[in-house]
Amino acid sequence: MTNVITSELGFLILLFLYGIGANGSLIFGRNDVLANRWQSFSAIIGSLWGILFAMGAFVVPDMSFAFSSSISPLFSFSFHIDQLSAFFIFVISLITLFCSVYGIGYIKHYYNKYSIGALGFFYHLFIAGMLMVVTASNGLFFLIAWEFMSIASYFLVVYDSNDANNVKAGFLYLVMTHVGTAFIVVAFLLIYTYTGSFDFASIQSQAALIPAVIKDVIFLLALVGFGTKAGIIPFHIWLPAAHPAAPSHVSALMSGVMIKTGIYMMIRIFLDMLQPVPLWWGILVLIVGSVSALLGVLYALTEHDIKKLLAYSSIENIGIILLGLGSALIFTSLGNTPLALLGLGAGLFHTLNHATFKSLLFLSAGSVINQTHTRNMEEFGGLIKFMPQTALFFFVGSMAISALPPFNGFFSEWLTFQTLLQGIASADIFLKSIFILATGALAATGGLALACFVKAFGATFLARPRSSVVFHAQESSLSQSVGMGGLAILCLVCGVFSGYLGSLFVNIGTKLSAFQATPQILTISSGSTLIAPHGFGSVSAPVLFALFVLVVFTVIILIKFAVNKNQKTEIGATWDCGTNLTPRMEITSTGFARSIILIFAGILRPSVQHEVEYHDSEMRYFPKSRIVNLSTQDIYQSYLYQPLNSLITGLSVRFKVIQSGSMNVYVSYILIVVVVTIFLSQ
Amino acid sequence: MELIIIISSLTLAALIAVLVKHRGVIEFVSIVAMVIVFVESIVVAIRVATSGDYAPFTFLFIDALGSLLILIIACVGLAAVVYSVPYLRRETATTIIGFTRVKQYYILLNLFSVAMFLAISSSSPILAWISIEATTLSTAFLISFYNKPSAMEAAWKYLIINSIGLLLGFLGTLLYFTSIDPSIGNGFVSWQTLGENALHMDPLLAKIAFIFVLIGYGTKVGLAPMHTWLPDAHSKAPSPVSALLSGVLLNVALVIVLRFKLITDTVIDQAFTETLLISFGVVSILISALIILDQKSYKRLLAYSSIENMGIIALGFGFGGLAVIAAIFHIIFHSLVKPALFFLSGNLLITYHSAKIANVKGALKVVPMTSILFIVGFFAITGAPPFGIFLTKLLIFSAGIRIQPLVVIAVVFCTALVFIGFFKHVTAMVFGEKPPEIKQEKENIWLILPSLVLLIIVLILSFYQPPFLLTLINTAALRY
Amino acid sequence: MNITFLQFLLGVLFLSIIYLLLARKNFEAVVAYAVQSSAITVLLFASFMETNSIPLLFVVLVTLIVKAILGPVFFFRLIQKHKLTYSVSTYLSMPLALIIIATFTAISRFQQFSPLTYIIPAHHALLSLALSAIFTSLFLIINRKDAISQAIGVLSMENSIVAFAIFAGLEQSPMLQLGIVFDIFIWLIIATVFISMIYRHFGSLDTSTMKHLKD
Amino acid sequence: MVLILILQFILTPVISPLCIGIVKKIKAKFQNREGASIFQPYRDIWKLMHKDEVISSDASWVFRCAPFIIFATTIIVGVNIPLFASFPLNGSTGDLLVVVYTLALGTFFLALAGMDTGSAFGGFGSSREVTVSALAEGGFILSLFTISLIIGTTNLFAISNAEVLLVTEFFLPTVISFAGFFIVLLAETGRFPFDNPATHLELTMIHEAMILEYSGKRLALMEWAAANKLFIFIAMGANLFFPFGIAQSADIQAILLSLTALFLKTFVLCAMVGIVESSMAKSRFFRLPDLLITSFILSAVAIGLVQIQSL
Repeated sequence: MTNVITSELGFLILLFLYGIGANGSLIFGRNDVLANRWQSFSAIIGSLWGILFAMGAFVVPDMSFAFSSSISPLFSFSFHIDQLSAFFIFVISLITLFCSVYGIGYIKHYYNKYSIGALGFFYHLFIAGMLMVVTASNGLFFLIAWEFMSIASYFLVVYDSNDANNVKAGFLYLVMTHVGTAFIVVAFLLIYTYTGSFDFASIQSQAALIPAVIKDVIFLLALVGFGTKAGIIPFHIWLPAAHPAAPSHVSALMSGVMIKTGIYMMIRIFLDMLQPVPLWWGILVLIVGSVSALLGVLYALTEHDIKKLLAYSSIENIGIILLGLGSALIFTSLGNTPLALLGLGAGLFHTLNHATFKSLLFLSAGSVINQTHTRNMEEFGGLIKFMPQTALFFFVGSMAISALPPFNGFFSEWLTFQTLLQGIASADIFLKSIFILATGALAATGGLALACFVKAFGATFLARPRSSVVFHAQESSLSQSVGMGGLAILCLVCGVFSGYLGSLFVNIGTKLSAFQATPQILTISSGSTLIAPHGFGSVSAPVLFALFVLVVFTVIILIKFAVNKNQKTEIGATWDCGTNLTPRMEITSTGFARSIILIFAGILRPSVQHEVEYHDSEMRYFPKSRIVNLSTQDIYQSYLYQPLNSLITGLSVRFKVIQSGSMNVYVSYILIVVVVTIFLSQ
Repeated sequence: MELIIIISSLTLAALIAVLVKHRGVIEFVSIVAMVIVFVESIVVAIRVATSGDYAPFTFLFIDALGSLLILIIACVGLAAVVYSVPYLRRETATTIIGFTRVKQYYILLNLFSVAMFLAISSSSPILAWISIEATTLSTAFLISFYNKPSAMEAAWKYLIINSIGLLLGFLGTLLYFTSIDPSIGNGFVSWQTLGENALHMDPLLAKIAFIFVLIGYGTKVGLAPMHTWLPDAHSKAPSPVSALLSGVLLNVALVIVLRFKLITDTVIDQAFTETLLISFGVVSILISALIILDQKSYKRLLAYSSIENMGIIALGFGFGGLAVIAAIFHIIFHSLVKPALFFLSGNLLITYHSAKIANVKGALKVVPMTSILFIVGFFAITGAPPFGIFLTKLLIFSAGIRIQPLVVIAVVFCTALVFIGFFKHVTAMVFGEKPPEIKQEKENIWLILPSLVLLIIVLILSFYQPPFLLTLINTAALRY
Repeated sequence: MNITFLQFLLGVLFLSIIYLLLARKNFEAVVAYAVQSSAITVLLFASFMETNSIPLLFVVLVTLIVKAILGPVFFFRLIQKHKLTYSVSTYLSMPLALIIIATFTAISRFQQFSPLTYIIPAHHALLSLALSAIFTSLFLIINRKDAISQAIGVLSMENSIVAFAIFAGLEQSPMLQLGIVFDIFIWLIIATVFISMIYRHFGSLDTSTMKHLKD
Repeated sequence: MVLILILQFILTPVISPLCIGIVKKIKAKFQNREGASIFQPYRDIWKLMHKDEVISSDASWVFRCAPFIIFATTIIVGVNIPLFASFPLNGSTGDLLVVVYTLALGTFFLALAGMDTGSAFGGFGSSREVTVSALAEGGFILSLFTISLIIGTTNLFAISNAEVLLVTEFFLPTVISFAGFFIVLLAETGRFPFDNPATHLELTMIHEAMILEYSGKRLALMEWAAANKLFIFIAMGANLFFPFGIAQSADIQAILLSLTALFLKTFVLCAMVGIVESSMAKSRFFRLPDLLITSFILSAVAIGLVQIQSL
């Protein structure tokens, strides 16, 4: 059975399953419940099959198969599944499994508002598109799968089309992705000019033909193109607009997995295809990574819309992954392959971890929004009493994302720290300062992420409800809790068994052409402990977890029984200097982040508006109500995208003059063209 | 033989339309004629695919590319006629269009199709010129169908500019005749004879002749500096007519330019003609990309996107080699998707009574089927994966990057610009709140069917090409 | 047929185009066009005299009827019906237009156009004059704002191309020439119908008012 | 061997209140008043343990179990750092980053507990705490990295095992990174320039604001955890930067020697903290980032100075 699953047939069946899912949900479009059930179950079966296939494909040596198409020899539907794509298939299917389980409960609130069939149709196409992106091995086929994935996800972003700014977000999203694809198309065309073909395998073998200057241009184009999809800083403005607009189980999938396809292709091109890599590539990726990490978490802190906060924190985690990838690139160009493998391992491990805890956070945020029908954190508060399970899952997710020890976030960040530390040890002073700044950025990001998720969890779940919206919130349905629960357990499991996963990432790395020549087998994990090379440091997750559990229990037992025999605890009101306690007394999420915003005022450019309403307008002494609006200016919008937009529209207005309407001018165009071409042609 | 049937059935339909008073009969006759034509064109295509070029009479000659175009004309023509029946019914119901106008419409439509078939299949360049002139004249009235001042203005500009263009083309064709001594073949010269003894033509003269032909027929193709009539004409004409105009007529004129290119290539090396095609192609893509960005009416938007696609096709033929096959595919896909989009814009016009993008809001709620198809058509025309245009564009660019890297990079970003502009207008129209005064009524299936069928054909063609079509395309690509 | 007679006919053609450019009244423009097309028919008749093939004679007759008689009659009826005596003004003033015509004649003598004008070396002068006639009639369409003069400009351009063809010895088979003339005839009918419709819609034949179809 | 392990477990909770007592005694001496005895914190904790408890109605399970987890984290960190011996744990958990991020876990729960009761004080207390710890983390990690870079490993026990760095040529980086570390110590444990532990003035208090709502045994645990944290930082400062007298082998005589060395070093560091507290005023909240960024720069400079020929 296993060799059936892991053969070509297995992959085709996987795509076929999603195909049925898509068409089935269209056919059952009329009846909402049936469509919902059909699409969720076919997605679950598909993802289970995907997980089995991925695990199988991991063991079996690489598979590549192709179907030629009649249009032209250059283009063929060719797939190549090696360990790297198997890993990404595993991540995609894993997250789809939990999102689909969650979806069963979540889609209920879309009944008879929108056509569930369409949601199912695009959902399945979106996943199929992602699977094709990570397995395509022909440039043109990859571009088709890439565009296919973006358009399917566009329709999902625009699904809730009653809300005008969803449509605007969708528009921004597809425009940015399309411009990114234009960059990628130009990059592939440049590769084609020198290697003569679009197949990844032949490009890899003839990479030497590409002259150095062109290779740098290709690198920059690919970085911009895939960076737009991954959401690195200057090209990230679509991400906080698009992800919150999509239905939650889709935005979990988009944030958790779709961004990673950009990372996948960066690895595939930089480490696999254009192999002899100059040093400055890695440095640029490292700088971009640290900038994205730092700015991502700062913008997350300023947000009071919960899904936007999570979207910005995706940018931060993408930055951390790029730190790992950047250091891997630097070490490959320095020839120090063991460290490069460590960096790559760190990046891949963080991809897996981020996929798990980010989708967990999005799903739990989704069920919160589902109950309260608003995304504004200022109106939440005290939800832990109404939705205890969702609160617990969000709690686990925020602990994992702030890299706190027992959970998986810590161990991938540990690996990244180890790579950066080894980088600092490198001789060249310029490189050392870059690594120091990167470590500083990573450390600061860790701290700020902690602040951001304390704010998110505290403002949403703890203390008293800040508005009436919270009172009629009930616990999310069974399927939603199962979906989130699974992800929470996964976070813990990935954390505790990070040792075994470590060895997995190493042999992913060795398959890439960059590391083909590694003589000695490097181990970044033996048994259950993660080891940094050159004995730099090791941490064993199970021992740590056991220590945690042991100490916490001994403390509780000691305190509960040894000391506390006759004390009784009574429930009283929170003490607040004698005044009666109103919800307005609690700290709001903006208030919480205010101190950090003022500290980083240079970057964030906060602007504070006060609106004061007085009892009687002439005598301005007794203010009736005061509204403070703290907002940060989006510098990218005003300094990069607005001028670009006005430049293009200005150009197009000038060009419209050609169509001035007067007939005589048109005829004079023809006369001029005739005379000019004849003169030029001699 | 089949060709005669094609032409005769259409002329017969036109004749009957003139005589008969009853509207139903006219419609029925034109549809039947079109169906016959469609069947015949398939027969012709298969015959050409199997037995090479087919020249039944002295003055008729069809090569591979010609038969492809005949197939396209027949298919789009059939869709146009099928669409115009319900379209005109709705038009006569609402506006002041009388029965005489409708009668004129069908007569001219049939004459227009006859002229196009003649233009493709005529063996003599002069006969081709005359039939193209006939297409201009027959469509002049069709454009002024609504006899509103703006339609009149569009028709007059269309007439004058196209006549000037065709006169220049006529001068160009005449210059080609210098290579033939008038004694033989009582002055009847066909493409073959021109091709054979093009060698002893003075190269400098061949250059100037090709320039006149390219600029002359270029006005009919709508290449850049001479495109000014196209947006006015296509936006003011009734939708089925503008569908035929931009879907098919542009390609007919392009084929004639390509036949002349074939002759000039024997006289002087290919570089001259290719640089000309590339430069005109790039200029038209640039101008249409920028003007699409802020358009007010969606029919003009479609017209500009035709200019852009013709630019890409010209670029494809300019790059040569692999790009020629891709360009031919592009012709097929474009001439199937564009009419579908025009039919859908016709539906929008009927429901919203205004061509302005600003007045069309919330189409998804008012006419759901049309707007879904409109979005699908939009993704097809600007090149989105499931449809073939995405691939053909990529193949043209990949063939071109080696010859003119900078040009190709500029064009890639221009096409992205077109996507953004087009997409901005489509989202503005489809989403949003339904304007109050538009009442929601059931969509007439006949209005949607033609475009649905066309889009399905495009989808099928992008993956599976019937064998005879493939041979046709490859033989055509070898020659040009 | 000696060269001088051909030159005389071509001179008539060129002068009629210049007169069209300067004409005040529509009536004069139409008369100039009539003179021009009769010059072309005489030219055709002259080439018939050489080959004296009967179908060519038939073609000469048909062109005489269509171009020299029917065209002007249509335009006259149009002018009477709508009383459009005065033609609308031009873009460029008189002297400037003349300068441009001079430049066109100079251009057609340039080296770039030499392959065109040396098709038959003997007729070099004639061919270059015919070429400048084509360009000037194209300029005529650009310069005049009046619909009738634009239509006449197109017809005169067609006449000058036919003249160029005859001088360059590119005779067509009579059948095709007949087709071309028939085409011109239909074009004439449609042009007159359109001009009357424009008059009905816009009140005047001034094409510069037709500027609504902007971007 | 088991005895040493138990000693390692219980040493931090036992000694930490003593440090608080010493610091308070030194401050009192500076204000030339007698001040409570150095064992007063033990009595306070014992007293609080036996008092009744009032928990706010708005509080959730986070409020209830936060003290236990925070206290547990301090114990775990206490186990993971070299107090007197450098051989007990083979390095499975003695890693530098584990220490940093377990402390961050403690701050996470502390901040959440502060917010849970919904009082204004708890809210802005945790907001300030979280801001300070976020900014301090950069300096904290980099200063420890300097030492681990010199010795070549991030395992704390191996670091303490190496020979004393002051005498080797790495004198300057160690001193600079210790200065950075000392600033972080003051920040993390909420000592003077960052936060005044003694006052309940809402304008200045950070740590006190968060534990305002606690009473009874939970307050005792919180106080104790804060004391543990102080002792942990002092022990790390002492044993990593100046590893005099760390017992390499398990014989009794070396252990006793290292314990006395430990007491001496803690006393010196507590004196330093006390002197800093009484000689310096608490700086304004928005001046703190400049202080923390100086600590970050100091550690970055220190790392820059470390030239490693190996690798």
